[in-house]
Amino acid sequence: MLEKGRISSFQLSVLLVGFVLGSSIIITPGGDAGHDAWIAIALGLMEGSLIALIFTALVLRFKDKTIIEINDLVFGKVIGKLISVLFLWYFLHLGALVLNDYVHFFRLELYPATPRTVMLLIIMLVCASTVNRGIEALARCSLILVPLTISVIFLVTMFLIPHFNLNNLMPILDLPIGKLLWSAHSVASFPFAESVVFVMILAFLNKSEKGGRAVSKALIIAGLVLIIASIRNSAVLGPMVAAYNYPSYQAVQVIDIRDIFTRLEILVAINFITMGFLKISVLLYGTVLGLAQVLNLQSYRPIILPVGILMVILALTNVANTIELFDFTHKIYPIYAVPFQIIIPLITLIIAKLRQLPKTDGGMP
Amino acid sequence: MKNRQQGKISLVILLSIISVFIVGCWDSRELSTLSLIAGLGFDLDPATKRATLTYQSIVPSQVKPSPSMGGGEGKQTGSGGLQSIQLDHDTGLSPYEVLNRYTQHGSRIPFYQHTQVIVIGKAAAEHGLYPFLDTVIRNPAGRPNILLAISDNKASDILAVEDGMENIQAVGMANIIKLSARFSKYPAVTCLDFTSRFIGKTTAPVAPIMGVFEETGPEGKRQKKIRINGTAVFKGDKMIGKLNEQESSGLLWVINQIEKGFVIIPEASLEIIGSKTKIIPELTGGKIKITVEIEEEANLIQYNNARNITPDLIHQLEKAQAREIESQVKAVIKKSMALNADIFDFGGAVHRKYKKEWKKMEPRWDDIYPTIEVSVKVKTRLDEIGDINKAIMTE
Amino acid sequence: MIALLLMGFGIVALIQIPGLIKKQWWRELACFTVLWSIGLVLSVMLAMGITLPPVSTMINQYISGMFGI
Amino acid sequence: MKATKKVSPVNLSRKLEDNLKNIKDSLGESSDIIIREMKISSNANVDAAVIYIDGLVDRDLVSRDILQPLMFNLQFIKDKVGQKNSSLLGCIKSSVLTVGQVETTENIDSIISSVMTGQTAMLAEGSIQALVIDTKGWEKRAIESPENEISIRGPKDSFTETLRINTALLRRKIRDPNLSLVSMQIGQRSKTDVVIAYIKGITPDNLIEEIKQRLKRIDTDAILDIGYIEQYIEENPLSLVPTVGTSERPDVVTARMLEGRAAILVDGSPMALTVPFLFVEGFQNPDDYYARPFFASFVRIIRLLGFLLSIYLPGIYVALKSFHPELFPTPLLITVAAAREGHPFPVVLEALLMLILFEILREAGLRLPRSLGQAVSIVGALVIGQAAVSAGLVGAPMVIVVAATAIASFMVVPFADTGALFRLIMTIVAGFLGLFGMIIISLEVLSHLAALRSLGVPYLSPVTPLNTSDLIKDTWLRAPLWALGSRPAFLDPLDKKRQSPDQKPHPPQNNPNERKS
Repeated sequence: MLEKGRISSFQLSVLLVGFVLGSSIIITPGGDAGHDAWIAIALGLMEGSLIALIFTALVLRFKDKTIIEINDLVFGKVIGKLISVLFLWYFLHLGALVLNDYVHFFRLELYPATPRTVMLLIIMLVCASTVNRGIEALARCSLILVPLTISVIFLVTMFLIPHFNLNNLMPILDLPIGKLLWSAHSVASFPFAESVVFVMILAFLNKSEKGGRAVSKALIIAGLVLIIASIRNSAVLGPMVAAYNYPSYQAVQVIDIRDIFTRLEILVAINFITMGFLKISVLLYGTVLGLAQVLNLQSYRPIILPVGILMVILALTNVANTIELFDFTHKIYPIYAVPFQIIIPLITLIIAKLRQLPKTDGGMP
Repeated sequence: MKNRQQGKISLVILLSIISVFIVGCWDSRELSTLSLIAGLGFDLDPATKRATLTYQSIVPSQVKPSPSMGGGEGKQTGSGGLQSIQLDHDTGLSPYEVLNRYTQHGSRIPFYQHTQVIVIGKAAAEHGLYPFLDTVIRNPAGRPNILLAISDNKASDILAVEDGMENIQAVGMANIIKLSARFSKYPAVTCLDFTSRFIGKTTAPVAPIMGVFEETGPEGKRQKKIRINGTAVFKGDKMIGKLNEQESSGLLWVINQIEKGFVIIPEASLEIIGSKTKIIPELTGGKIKITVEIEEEANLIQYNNARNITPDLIHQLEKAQAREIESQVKAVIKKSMALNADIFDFGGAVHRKYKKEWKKMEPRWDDIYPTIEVSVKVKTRLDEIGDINKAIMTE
Repeated sequence: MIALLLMGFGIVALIQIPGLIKKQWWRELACFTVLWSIGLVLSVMLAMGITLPPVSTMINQYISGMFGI
Repeated sequence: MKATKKVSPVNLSRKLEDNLKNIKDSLGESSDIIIREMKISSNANVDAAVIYIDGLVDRDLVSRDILQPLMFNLQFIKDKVGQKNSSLLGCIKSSVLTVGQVETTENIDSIISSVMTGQTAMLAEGSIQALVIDTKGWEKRAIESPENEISIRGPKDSFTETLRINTALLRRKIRDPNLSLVSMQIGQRSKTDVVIAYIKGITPDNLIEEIKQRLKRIDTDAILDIGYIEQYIEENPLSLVPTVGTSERPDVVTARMLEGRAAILVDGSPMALTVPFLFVEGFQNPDDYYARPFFASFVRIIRLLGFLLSIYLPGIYVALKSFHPELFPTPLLITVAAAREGHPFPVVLEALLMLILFEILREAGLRLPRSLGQAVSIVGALVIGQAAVSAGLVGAPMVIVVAATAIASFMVVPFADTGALFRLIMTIVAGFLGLFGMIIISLEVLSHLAALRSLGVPYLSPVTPLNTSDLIKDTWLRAPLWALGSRPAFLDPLDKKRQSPDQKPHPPQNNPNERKS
C-alpha cells in the first residue's frame, strides 16, 4: 500500500463536504436557472447522490483498493491501465480547471496585477506540501477548515437576512422543465459528481462498511449549504443573481450593519481559498497516488512536485480567455464529465458483478 | 528519516513561498498613494455627447488634524477653514475614458471602493444611463450598495455644495438620502436596486432627485444647501418623469418601504410605527385587477384642536389618516399610469401569481399596464396618544 | 525569466533526487525525471512565448461538433 | 568520544592499600575528594578508609553516623565479629552504621560512581567488599513558589534543582504505589539522573517504551538542563511549535500524569517535561481547574482569541492598509488615512520596525538585572509609544496594534516564542501579498500542525482528529470537574475512567437541619 494513513468515515465526510464546496462556494452552481437555482441544486444533489452510489458501491466492493487497482483486476492489466490513465487525465484536468477558477476570481476581485503564474505556483506549493504529508493530514485540515467555512456561511447569511426579499424567489419553477433538468444535470456534474475522485480515497477508510453512508451524508450536507447560499443570493440580489459571475461575493458586499459589520466580502474570498485548497489538494492527491499506482512506484511522494507543475501548466494553457472557461464549464463540462463520472464506474461495477469480483476465497489475486 | 525529509521539504516550501512574496508585491496599494473618491458625479452634454465626471475626493490630511502633528497653523478643527475634500472634473466620450483621464492630473491613484454616492445629472439621466451603469456594475470596484441620486440640474453643482455637518460632503449626501428613506419621504436607491429593476424589463427604476437651493445665512451670506425634492422615474435607462413629494410617499406605501415617518392630516399629525403592504393581482377574463392592501399603525403625536380625545375621535382620525394615505397612493398610481412606467413592480406581482399567463403578457406589458384597474384598501390603527390624556386647554 | 524557471526546476530536482538515489529507488527516479523534464520543456516553451494548445477549448470544439451544440 | 579514563570493572582486592591506590588513580587529584584512613576493631588493628566528596555529602551525617560509631564502638565490633563469625563489614553494616541506606559492592567502578553522586564508600583491609553509604546532602535551594507559572488559587510549591525533592513532591501528591519512577543516567560526562515518572495502569505502556527508547538513544556528553532532553526526543525537531510540554509546578505535572501522560524529570533542572504535549495544552492553565467552570471556559476562549490576535493582528493591519483599503469601514478608513498621512515608511516597514523593536525591548528587559529592566521598559515605552509617533516616524494606530499584540502574546506562555516568529512571518507576508498570502501561509502551517505528532499522538487532537466529548469537555470549554468522567481518550490511557459518574452535587433530599417555616 502506498498510503499508510487511515481515515475515519467522519473525516472522509468532512473532507468530501470541503471538496464539494470547493469552488462551488464562490461559483454557485445552477446559476443559469436564475432564482430557481436552489431547485436545480436539489435535483442535482439527487442525481449526484445516485452517481456517488455507483462509485462507492464499486470501491467498497473491493475493500482497501483504489480504482486503479480495481481497474487492473476487472479489466486486466493493459485495458485496466488505459482506463486508469483516463481517470488520471480527468483528475488532472479537473484540478487545472479549479485552479483556473481560483486564479480568475482572485485576479478579478482582489489581485488584478499579480501574475497568474505566481498565484498558481503559490497555491500549488501549499497543496503539494499538504499532499506530501499524506491523506491523514489533509483530512485533519478539512476537519478544521470545513466547520469554519460553514459557520462563516451561516454567519453571513444571518447578516443578510434583513436584506432578504423572498419575492425574488417567486414564482417557483419559473423555468421550462427541460432547461431546469439541464441545469440540474450541470449541478450534478459540477460539484456533486466530481466527488468521483474519492475512488482514490475511499480505500483508506478504517471501517470501509461505513463509506456509503459517509459519502451520502457529506453530499447532503454540502448540498444543503449550497442550497442555503443559493437561496440567500437570489433573495438578496433579485434578478441580478444570474448576471453576476460571483453572486455570493456580490451579495455579501450588501451587508451593512451599523457601518461596522460591513465590507465582509473578504470572508467569502477566504472561504474560497480554504475550500479551493482542499479541492485542489484532493485532486492532486488522487492524480499523484493514481499515477504512482499505475507506474508501480513505492511511494507517491517523489512525483508530487512534477505533477503539480504539470497541473499548473495545464491551468495556464487550458483556455485562451475567461469567456472560453465559462463557456466550457457551463456548456461542455456537463457532457464531458459524463464518461468519467458515470459511464466508466458503472461499466466497471457491472463487469465486476458479472465476473463476481473480488474473489472471496481470501487469496489475493 | 521520513520526518526529517518532510521537514526539509516543508521548510523549503515555506521559504520559497516567502521569497516569492518578497520578489514582487504587484497589488500593493499603499493608502497614502490613493485618492479616496467619496462622491462621483456623471453629466452628459446632450448636444456634444461628451460625458463629464466630477470626483469628490477626500484629502486625508485635512480631515481631522491630529493633535500630535503638533502644528501652529493647522490647529483649527471642524469644517471651518480647511478643505477636507477636493473636486475634480474630466470630460470625454465614454464614461471609462473619462475615469481614465483622471490620471492626467491626479497625483494619486483614484480608489472607488469607498464611493458613498453617485450623482447623475438630469441631462445624462434623460439621455440614457446604460454605458455609465455598465461601468459601475462591471467594474469590481463598484460596490452594489452605492447610493444613486439624480440631480435636478447638473451633478457637478450638487457635488460642489459645501454644506452639512459632515467633513466629507458625499457622506453627508448619503446620509440625507438614507434619512429621507428612513422617514419614508423618498426612496433610497442603490446601484443594485436600480439595476435589479432595470434587468427586470417590465419594472421601472426610480431614484431620488436632489437639488440645490440657496438661502440667506445669518450674516446675510448666501448659502447653498442640498435637498431632495422628488423621485425620478425611469423607463429603461432613460428618465421620463418625476414624482413630487406626495407621490414619492405614495410610491413607498405601495412598494412596502415605509419604515418610520409621519402622516399629516388637517387636524392632527401621526407618527407611523409600522406598515405592511400587500399587492394582490387578480386575473379575470384577460383583465388584470390589482388590489393594494395597506395595513398601517400609528401614534398620535400632535392634535390641533383643544379637545379631549375619545374613542370616537380616534376612529375619525383613523379614517382621515386612511383617506390621506389613499390619496397619496392614488396620486402616484395615476402618475405612473400616465407615464406608463411600472414603478411598483406590479408586473412582478402578476408574474409571481400567474406565471403561465405572464409569458404572454410580458412582451405586451406596456400596452397592458395603463389599463390595469387598481383599487386601494387602507386599514389604519391608532394606538398611543402621547404623554397626556387630557387636552391642556378646553374650548 | 527562463533563468528563474531553470532555478526553480533545479531546486525541485535538488530536493528530490538525492533522497531517491540514497534509497536506490531507480524506478521512482526515472518517473520523476520524465515528469520533471516534460514540465521543464513545457514551461520553457511557455516562457519563450510559444502558445501551447488550449486543451479545454479543444475539447469544447470537439464535443460541440459531436453534439452539434 | 569517551575521554574519561575508562575504569575497567575491577573487583576489589583484599589489600586495602591496592584498592585505595586504584581509587585514587581513577578519581584523580582533586581537593574535594576526601579519603579518611583509620583503624578499627578492638585493638585498632584493622585498616579501613572512608571515601567521600566534600560538598556532596552531609558532613554531619558522615562524622556523626559513620566516623563516630566506627571509632568509638571498637569493642562492640570486635565482640560481634567474634560471636557470629561473620564478616567485619557485614557486622558494621548491620550493627554499627546508623544511616538509612547502606549497600555492599565489590566493584571499584561502582564505588567511584557512587562517590561521585555524593555517597560515601567504606573499605576495610582484608575485605573484598565495600560499603556504600547514602550520605547525599548538599546545599540546595528550598522549595519556593513558582516564578513563571503563576496561579491564583493553586498550590504555591514548585520544583527545585534536586531530583529527589522533585520526585518527593510528586509522591506527596499521588500516594499511589502505582506511581512509578524509572531512573536512568544520561550523559557521558555529566551522568545526569533522569527519571521517567508515570502512573502504572494509566499511562499506556508503549508510550513509556517509546520514551525509554528515545532517552536511551541520547548519546551526548552532558545534560545540563531539561531543555537538552527536550530537543533530543522531539519528533519533528524542525517544527516551530514545541511538541514537549514543560512545567515547574508539581500540581500541573501530576494532573498531566493522571490524564495518562508521562513526565521526565532531570536532576539539576527545576522543570519537568511532560509528553505527549498537544496544542490545546498550551491554552490550559492550572487555575482553569481550580476556578469555577464558566469563567475558566471564558478565559480559555479569550486565550485562544489573544493568541490568534497576537499572530494575525499586525499582519491584518498591514494587509488592510496596503492591499485591501476597501475592507475598512469608511469612517475608520478616513481616520486611518488621516493618521497615515505624511509618514515616510510603508506600513510593512513600520510594522516590522515596531515588532522588532518590541522584541529587542522584551529580550533586553528579560536579561538585564531586575533593577535595570525597569529602566529599559520605561525608555522603551517612551521611545515606542510617544517619541516615534510625535516625530512622525510611525503612525499612532500602529502603536496601538503593536501594543495590543504584545500584551496578547503573553497570554499563551508555551507558544509565546512560536507566536513571535509567526507574527513576523505573517507581517512580512501581509506586506507582500496581503490577506491572500496570510491565508496561504496559515494553510501551510495548519497542514504542518495537522501532520505533527507528539509521541505518536496527533498534535491537534482532540480538535482534529475529532473527539467530540473531549473537545466539548476540556478543550476550549472546561466542564465542571464532576462531569469530567473519563480521561482524554486521545491519550489512550489504560484506565479510561477517572471517577464514578453521578457526582453532580445536589441539595439533600430531606435535610434534617432545614428550617421549618
